[in-house]
Amino acid sequence: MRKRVIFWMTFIGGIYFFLEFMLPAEIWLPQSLLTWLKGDGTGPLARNMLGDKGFIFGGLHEDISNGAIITGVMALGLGLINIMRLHGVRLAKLRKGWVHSAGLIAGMLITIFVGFWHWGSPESVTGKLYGNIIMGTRGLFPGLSSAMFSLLAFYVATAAYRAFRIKSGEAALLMFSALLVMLGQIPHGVVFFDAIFRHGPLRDVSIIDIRMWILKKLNVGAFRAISLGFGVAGLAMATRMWLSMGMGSFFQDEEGK
Amino acid sequence: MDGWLRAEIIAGGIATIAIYSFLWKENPFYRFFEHLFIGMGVGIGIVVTVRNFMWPKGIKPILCGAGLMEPGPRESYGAAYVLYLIPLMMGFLYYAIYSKRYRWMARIVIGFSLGMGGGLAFKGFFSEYLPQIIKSFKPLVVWQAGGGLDWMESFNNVVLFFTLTCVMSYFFFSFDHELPVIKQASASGRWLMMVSFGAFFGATVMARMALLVERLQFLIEDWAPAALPWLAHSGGGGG
Amino acid sequence: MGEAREKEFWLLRVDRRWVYLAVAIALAGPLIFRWAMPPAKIGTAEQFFEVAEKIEGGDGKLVLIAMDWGPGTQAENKPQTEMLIRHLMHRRVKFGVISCYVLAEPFLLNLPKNVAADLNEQYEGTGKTWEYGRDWVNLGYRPGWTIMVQGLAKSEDLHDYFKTDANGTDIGEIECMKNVKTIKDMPALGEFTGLVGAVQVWLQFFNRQEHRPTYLHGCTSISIPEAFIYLDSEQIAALQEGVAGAAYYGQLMTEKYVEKGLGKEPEKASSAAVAMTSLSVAHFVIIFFIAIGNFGVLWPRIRRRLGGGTAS
Amino acid sequence: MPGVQHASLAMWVLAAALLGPVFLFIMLARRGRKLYIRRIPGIDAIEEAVGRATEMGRPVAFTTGLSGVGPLLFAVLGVFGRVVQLAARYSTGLFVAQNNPEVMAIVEQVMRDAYQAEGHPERFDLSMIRYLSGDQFAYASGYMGTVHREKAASCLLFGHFAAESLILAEAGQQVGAMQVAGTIDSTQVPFFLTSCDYTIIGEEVYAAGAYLSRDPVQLGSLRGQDVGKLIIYAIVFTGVVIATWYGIWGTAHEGYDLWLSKMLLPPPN
Repeated sequence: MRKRVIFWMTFIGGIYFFLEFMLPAEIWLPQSLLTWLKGDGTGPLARNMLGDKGFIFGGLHEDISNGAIITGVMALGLGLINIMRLHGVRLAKLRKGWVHSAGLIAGMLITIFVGFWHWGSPESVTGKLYGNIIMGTRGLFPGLSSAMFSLLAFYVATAAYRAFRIKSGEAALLMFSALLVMLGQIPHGVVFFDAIFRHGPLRDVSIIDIRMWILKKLNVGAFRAISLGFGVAGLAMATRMWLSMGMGSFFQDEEGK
Repeated sequence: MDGWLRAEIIAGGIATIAIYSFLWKENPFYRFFEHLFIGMGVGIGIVVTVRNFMWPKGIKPILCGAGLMEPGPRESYGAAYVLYLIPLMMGFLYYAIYSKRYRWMARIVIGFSLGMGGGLAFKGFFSEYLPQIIKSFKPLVVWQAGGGLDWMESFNNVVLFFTLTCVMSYFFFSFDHELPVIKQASASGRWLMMVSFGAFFGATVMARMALLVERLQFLIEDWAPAALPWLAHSGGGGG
Repeated sequence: MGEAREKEFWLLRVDRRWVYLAVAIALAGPLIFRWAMPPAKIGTAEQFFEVAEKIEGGDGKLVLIAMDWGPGTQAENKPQTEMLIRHLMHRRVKFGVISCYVLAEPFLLNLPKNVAADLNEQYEGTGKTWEYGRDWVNLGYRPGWTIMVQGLAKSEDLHDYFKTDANGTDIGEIECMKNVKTIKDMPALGEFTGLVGAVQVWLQFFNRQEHRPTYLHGCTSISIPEAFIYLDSEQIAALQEGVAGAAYYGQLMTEKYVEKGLGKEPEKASSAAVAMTSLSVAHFVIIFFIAIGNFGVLWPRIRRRLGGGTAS
Repeated sequence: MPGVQHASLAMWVLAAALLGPVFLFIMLARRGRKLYIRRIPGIDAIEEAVGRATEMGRPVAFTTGLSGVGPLLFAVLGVFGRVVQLAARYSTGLFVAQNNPEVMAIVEQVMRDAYQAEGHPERFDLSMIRYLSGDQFAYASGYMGTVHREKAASCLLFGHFAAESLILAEAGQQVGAMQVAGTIDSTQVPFFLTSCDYTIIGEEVYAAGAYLSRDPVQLGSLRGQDVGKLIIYAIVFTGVVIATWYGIWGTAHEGYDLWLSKMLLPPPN
């Protein structure tokens, strides 16, 4: 029984979005029926779901998508609960690291408080706290985000140093193409390359062209092939998900026990 | 400088330095800001979702639809918007996972969202991959406008087709790769992928470095004068 | 893994912190000391300069500059935008800044203002001045992407479409907007972005059958390959490639516009040239470490060859 | 080229052609037909990674990255299920970094079920699941800190990743963890290749679940997908042949100009 309920809910979850795409924009109906259905043209059906030629299946698409998002958004509280269970308990029992847990919970509660208090009046103190200190372009949150993001500048360097070594064919290929591209994107790399290959068969070739060729031509083929592969796999997986096929491992219920 | 702006810059700078302190090693200063960051991230997620979505697109339509609230100017909500209570109530089922007895009910909403993911994938597949398939229809022989073979363009198209073939053959799992043709094609496919990945790595280096330049510019040009004014005074004596 | 590393040649196990330090010095050094290498020649930047040089200004004409970038890509997009703004100000071509990206708001306000302040200082005493309203207008952040751009292109009365500038002043009261009524009064569009799909929106919708503005585009280094597709098909007339393009563009402008002996000469190297120097040095640092690593791999083999099998 | 709004007749046919073989082979596999699957380097390493953590008495870090609820998550859960199973069996420490509450709910279900099925429900602890906010970089900072503090012995990164990929992978690298990553984001693969011991690329992630579980449904589906890819390849091949034919005769037609393209994606009327 439970299994059947879950199966049907899963099916219902998918059927609308499946049909909305697979059916034509307007499903043809005879004009007489259409006129009769429309009536005086002010009813909700006539306004949203009946076109000039027929029935518009996706007439309420925006509202239905909205509803679906509402369900998903409701899960936000799960995150809150997870955090309170982990950090709230640590703080309450003063376990190791409680100071940090306190910081986390304070950061969260303060953000929520100033985010809602005086909502819509950015000149108030809470508005300033939210709009400047926390969310201002040079404030805490963007600062933390940009700083985290920019750590990548250091990490690409260590990753390149560690991995780009002529130890295997693959590593060597990675290295050579990365080097070509890197030299091709800094002006002084271009000068450097031209100076080395002033004579010989490569004298008419610019490294800029080589870089563009790799990025525009070679990459396109490889990336496209990869994505076509997982595209097909994704479609198959999606269908199985929708029809609850082979989901045994995730929905072996406590029911049987 | 306005006091709030100055506070904003000082706070942002300290946060930046805290993150960079991790480069030396994991330390309490970093750890504090890491936790603060997560806390603010959760808080902002809730504030933004409620302010930009849940209230205007969910709660407000329900309240207006039920006649409990006056809609704003240029807004109108029919009584049908009360139906949004259904997804709202369904969302509450997520919280059933915290009850031993009703835990199974959470699977209803989880199943619903899995099913939705499945249904949406059809549009995703065709709108994303069909154009890619069509863009691959390139002639292997291209003539120049005035006659004569366009070597470069033909070569490019041959490379594209060859790469596509080899890399796709690498991703066949249930066929025996011992067949010499397939074996060589899939091996070349792997090599071609490595060239592409290396190139992409190289291409991102500039963008990543630019991010750090931005942060350093902020620290040097905005933060240092705001947080350490005496530095600016002693340094900029001439101006 | 850890045990294996112990035996590795020291060039193969340089501590990661040294690498970090080298990157930090390479990037921060030029920024702190405002050190700039002479920018290398870039073909597209020259083209950009020439296209910008030919934009017709004059009364009733307004160049639109779309700044669709925020803090995330400002290191590259900001110098690019700044160069075009500087160029237009030198040429006295009036322009408006606008953005579809909410995080661009502070830059819309400050970037033209700072350039104007810089120029005013540079030309102090010569009688040349630049001011808001007369030389440029801030049209602010406008949400809606496609819808906004489409509406802008179709509008028959831009005063009615915009209503006010970013400060809330009525558009009709702004001097440089006075005779600008439709998209036909906009000879060119400068679009700067690091966002995926932004330039496509402007390319597709910012035109009319009877009028296609000249498109100038500035992209971040990571999206150069895509941008070239539009340059090759002549959908865009000019392209600034990342910060490198801006640096060379700045050089061209200094050659043409900084009048020697007139007013105060700019003391500082352009911020684009400085940033580009940082980035170039950092690239060489990475290449240097890759070289070290490979030397570490090859050295034992070389030594074995030279020393005739003494190495274990 | 027009955008794709609604399915055309060709798309119905294509969908049937792609999914038909999947259903067919699932049916055959259920009836007991043996299906071959080639060795995928890296997948064996997943079990090795859990073993290593068990020996060292340090935890395994698993993350689903930025994946939302969708087919990819489902594929990743195939791997995750196996990891949890082993961790439950050998009482290996485990922490799962999360950034999407909906995914977290599903992950929790899978974990509970796996511990239950292994007969050790008491070993499951809710604090194994760490919600690190929905913000990309806050999540990355939390992951980075946690991996360092808990000295993870193995890090398994599976799912959808964006720019934070290298931050996550370097964190594991810094504590000397054994790392296996799997993602369909081609743009992030290079970073995993440079920082992880094994990288599972693109569709291999979808195959991983089938490979680990040997579940007939998944194996059948995999075989069916291969046939689907052959069909896609055949279409591309035909398109190239037609375009080349036009090319040889000097009438340039390619991409959306071909009648084949118009058939697949009809112009809006």
